[in-house]
Amino acid sequence: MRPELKNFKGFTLKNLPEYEGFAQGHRACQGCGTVLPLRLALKALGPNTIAVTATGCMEIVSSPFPYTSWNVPWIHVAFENSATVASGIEAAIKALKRKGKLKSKEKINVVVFAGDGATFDIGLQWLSGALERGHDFIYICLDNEAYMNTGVQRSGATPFGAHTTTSPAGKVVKGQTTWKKNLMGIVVAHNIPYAATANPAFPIDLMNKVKKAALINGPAFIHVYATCPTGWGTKSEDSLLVAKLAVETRVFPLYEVIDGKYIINRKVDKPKPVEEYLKLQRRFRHLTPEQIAYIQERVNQEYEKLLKLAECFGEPQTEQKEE
Amino acid sequence: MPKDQGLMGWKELAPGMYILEPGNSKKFKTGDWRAFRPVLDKEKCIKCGMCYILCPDICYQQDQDGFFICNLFYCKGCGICAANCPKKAITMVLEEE
Amino acid sequence: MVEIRLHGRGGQGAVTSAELIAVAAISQGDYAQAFPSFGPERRGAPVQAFARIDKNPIRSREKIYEPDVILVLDPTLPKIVNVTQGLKPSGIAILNSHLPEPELRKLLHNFQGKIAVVDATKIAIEELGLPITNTTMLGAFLKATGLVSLDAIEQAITARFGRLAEKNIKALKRAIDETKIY
Amino acid sequence: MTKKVAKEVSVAVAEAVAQCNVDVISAYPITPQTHIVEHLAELVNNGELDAEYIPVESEHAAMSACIGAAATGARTFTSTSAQGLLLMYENLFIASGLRLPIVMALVNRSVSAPISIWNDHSDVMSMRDAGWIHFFAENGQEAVDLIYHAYKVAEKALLPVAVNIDGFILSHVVEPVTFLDQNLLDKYLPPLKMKYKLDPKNPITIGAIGVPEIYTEAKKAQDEALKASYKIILQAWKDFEKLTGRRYLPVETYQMEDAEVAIVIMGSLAENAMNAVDILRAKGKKVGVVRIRLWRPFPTKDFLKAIGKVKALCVVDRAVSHGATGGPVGIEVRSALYQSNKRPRVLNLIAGLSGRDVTKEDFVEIFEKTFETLSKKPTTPYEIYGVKE
Repeated sequence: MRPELKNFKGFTLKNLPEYEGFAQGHRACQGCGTVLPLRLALKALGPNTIAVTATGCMEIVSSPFPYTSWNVPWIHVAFENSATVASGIEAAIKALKRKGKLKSKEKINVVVFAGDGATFDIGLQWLSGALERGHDFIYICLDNEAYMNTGVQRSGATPFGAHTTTSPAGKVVKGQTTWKKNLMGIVVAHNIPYAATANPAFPIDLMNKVKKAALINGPAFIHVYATCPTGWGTKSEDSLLVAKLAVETRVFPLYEVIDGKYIINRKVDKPKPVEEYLKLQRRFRHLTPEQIAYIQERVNQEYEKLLKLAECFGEPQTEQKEE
Repeated sequence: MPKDQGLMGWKELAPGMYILEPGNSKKFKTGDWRAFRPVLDKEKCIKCGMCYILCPDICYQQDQDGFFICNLFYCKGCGICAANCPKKAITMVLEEE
Repeated sequence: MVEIRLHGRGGQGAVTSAELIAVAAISQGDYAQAFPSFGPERRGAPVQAFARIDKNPIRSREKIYEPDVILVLDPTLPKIVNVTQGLKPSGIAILNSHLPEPELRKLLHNFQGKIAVVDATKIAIEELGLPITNTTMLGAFLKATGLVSLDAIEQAITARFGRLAEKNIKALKRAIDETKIY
Repeated sequence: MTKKVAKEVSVAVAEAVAQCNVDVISAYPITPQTHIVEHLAELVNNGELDAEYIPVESEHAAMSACIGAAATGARTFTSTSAQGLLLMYENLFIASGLRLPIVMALVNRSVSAPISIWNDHSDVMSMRDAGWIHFFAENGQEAVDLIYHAYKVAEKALLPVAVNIDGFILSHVVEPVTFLDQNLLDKYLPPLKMKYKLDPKNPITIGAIGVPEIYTEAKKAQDEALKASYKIILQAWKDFEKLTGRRYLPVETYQMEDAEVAIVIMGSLAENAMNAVDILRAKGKKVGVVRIRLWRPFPTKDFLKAIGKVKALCVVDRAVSHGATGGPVGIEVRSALYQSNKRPRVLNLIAGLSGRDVTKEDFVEIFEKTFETLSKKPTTPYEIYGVKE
């Protein structure tokens, strides 16, 4: 285990911090499953935090002048470069502390919130550079699987078959034709100390992962499955139900990679069929049985791969239970 | 074009249009986005706090008796609390009723 | 103002020579400039570097078209480059060569002005173990022009080369002795 | 005052930056900027400069990191050229819009295509409207001094400053420079103290959305800040003169007292123009040079004063503004003249693109062409000088 995590007990529903880094009155849609993990992450990090946000829904809903929903110092610069803005902040903190110009005994967390477009697509180079340079920061990708802020256009994170406004379910081509980019694979290839997947339907697990990411020295990355009732065509009250099904169908497995070691946090031994997950979302309603079968097959394969990784590069399983 | 659509004079702005007051969006009411309102059945409630932790709009706060109460100034009526309450203690009721 | 053009091959240190001349001149209280021929430098390819020395501040941002001095570091260059192009008739050509004067004048398109010659390649191989002639040729430059003092150039070389300076200064001093002026 | 030393201008710039005790440097290599950032990396790795050097993966990232660091209260530096500047482009507007005192050495180089590494001003002209303060250096000494001034001004005005240094013909020249004594510099340039910055003790929001109800006011405030920087710049130069005796003005003049014809130019090529003035003055011609040192905010009054009573001006631009009514400086000069009663003939030449030499002899010819405009109006709003037909 990383020495930084030695004294970390973990959150439970009983010992949650009262602190909120994100304020009410934000303009996220009803049932937004993207702002929820953002709120939870800030709750886990506490007030000694500086946040950077990429252009996207979370930036828009949190900062229409003169209002801000941020209780922590916050900066938005552009779409693609949040990881590098965070690099600059982290370097500044380091230099200023060393030179005695910044007096702070506690560690200041530097955290990035960026959507899938900002991470998988336009910002991948910036992310790669920041991970490679080893800055001590946390990058949280809130992946709602398309460019929601601009009106639901496809991204490299959009799953196979999904209808978006630029991968429409047409008469000939039925939705997204490519498989979701393996971002975790890319991130893990940078040999960073901590990478994890998380999901707001498992809020305590998510908060614990954010806290671990903050405690560990060096770059940490959390790929958060984030739902979007508006873009996906789900009922707002189903936002977290869909999120839960993503784990239970093995579509989005929960795991950590600590120093290259894979740990599956929730093994799904008896997965539900993916169709159950797909049918709740209007973006998949055009899918043919063949397409659904293909998705099922790929999901099985990907999960098998993950099991193998955990087997080859893992530690004895320590399953966490969500309360 | 109608003149003077500005929110405030340019001299009143902090440099770079920074917002100096943290979390001031809490002055902004989002409760009027709501068509349905969550109603808590205190008989069924076990005070687990699931509604509190899962609310995207940070509406729930614990009262003196330990119940988590929804702040309707902010509640957008998404229904996540009702859908995820382990005891089905929350029901969504049409605002008009 | 004296304008100097250096000819060498990429990697032979022509730019360094130009810089050392400027550094030495400035350290002895003169004004000077040194600059390379601007652009990507490729090892082996013919290159030029430039220097200007004056008693007054220098105000100029153009290449040197009519030099007072040319300093040719490589003996094979006069065959492939017109090294005396633009050289003032009153100017001086400083060459690295073992050839006799008449043959050199032929190579220099019958340049009639002053010529200074030293077999710098031989000296460099003997003193440095390498055919890198930039510091050796500075000895010829000193002898032929007297523009910078031996003391100033020694200091410049020491600052630049550290522990390798001694050998280079030795080669330079030998060149001062062995340079012939016609 | 320290002694005159021989330095390559790029190295001198790096040492001036180090003297300013920067906290964060972030840069990506591009010719002809490289020697500056290489030397800074060396200073950091040798422990001679206590700073974080972020070796980023692109120029866009270089400016992104500077924005993050400056917003956190660090003194920052970057440097670039040409394509690198264009890759940073969107961040240039963000740096000024967010009022961050970043200093950049912009080693001027032509913009592709065709790809070219040599010097002109086409890169900087692309960022003319980005809200930065712009200085243009004539020589190595100015490049060094302007770095000191840049920090002083940036941190007072809360605006980014670009110090423009001609690529190669200035950046790669070894020449004598004098560094300011460190004690004097520390007096001149106090440590950076940002009133507003990213600090958990006082959480602020930087980069909020400028809704239509506020964007106009935000831009007005920014524009006024840039205009107001003029006084800050003059003060910084006055303070510097007191320390060093070296005098800096927004617009410099050479032999302008009785000049009938003048060349207007920015950057180091002004030196060749001055040499041409010497040649022509020896023949009794009343010619002079006006050199614009402060490009943004444009010093209209200083410029109008500098041109005196000339009958004809030749604005020598180092960049093409395709489809416009002149080169960028030419347009600015004509616009400035319109604000006064002065109506000299204006010839606008674009010269010295991509490192093409403009020698003193060329400038003599340019003066002669300008004299011709006294009897015959120029037939085109601008022309490209020295182009082979």
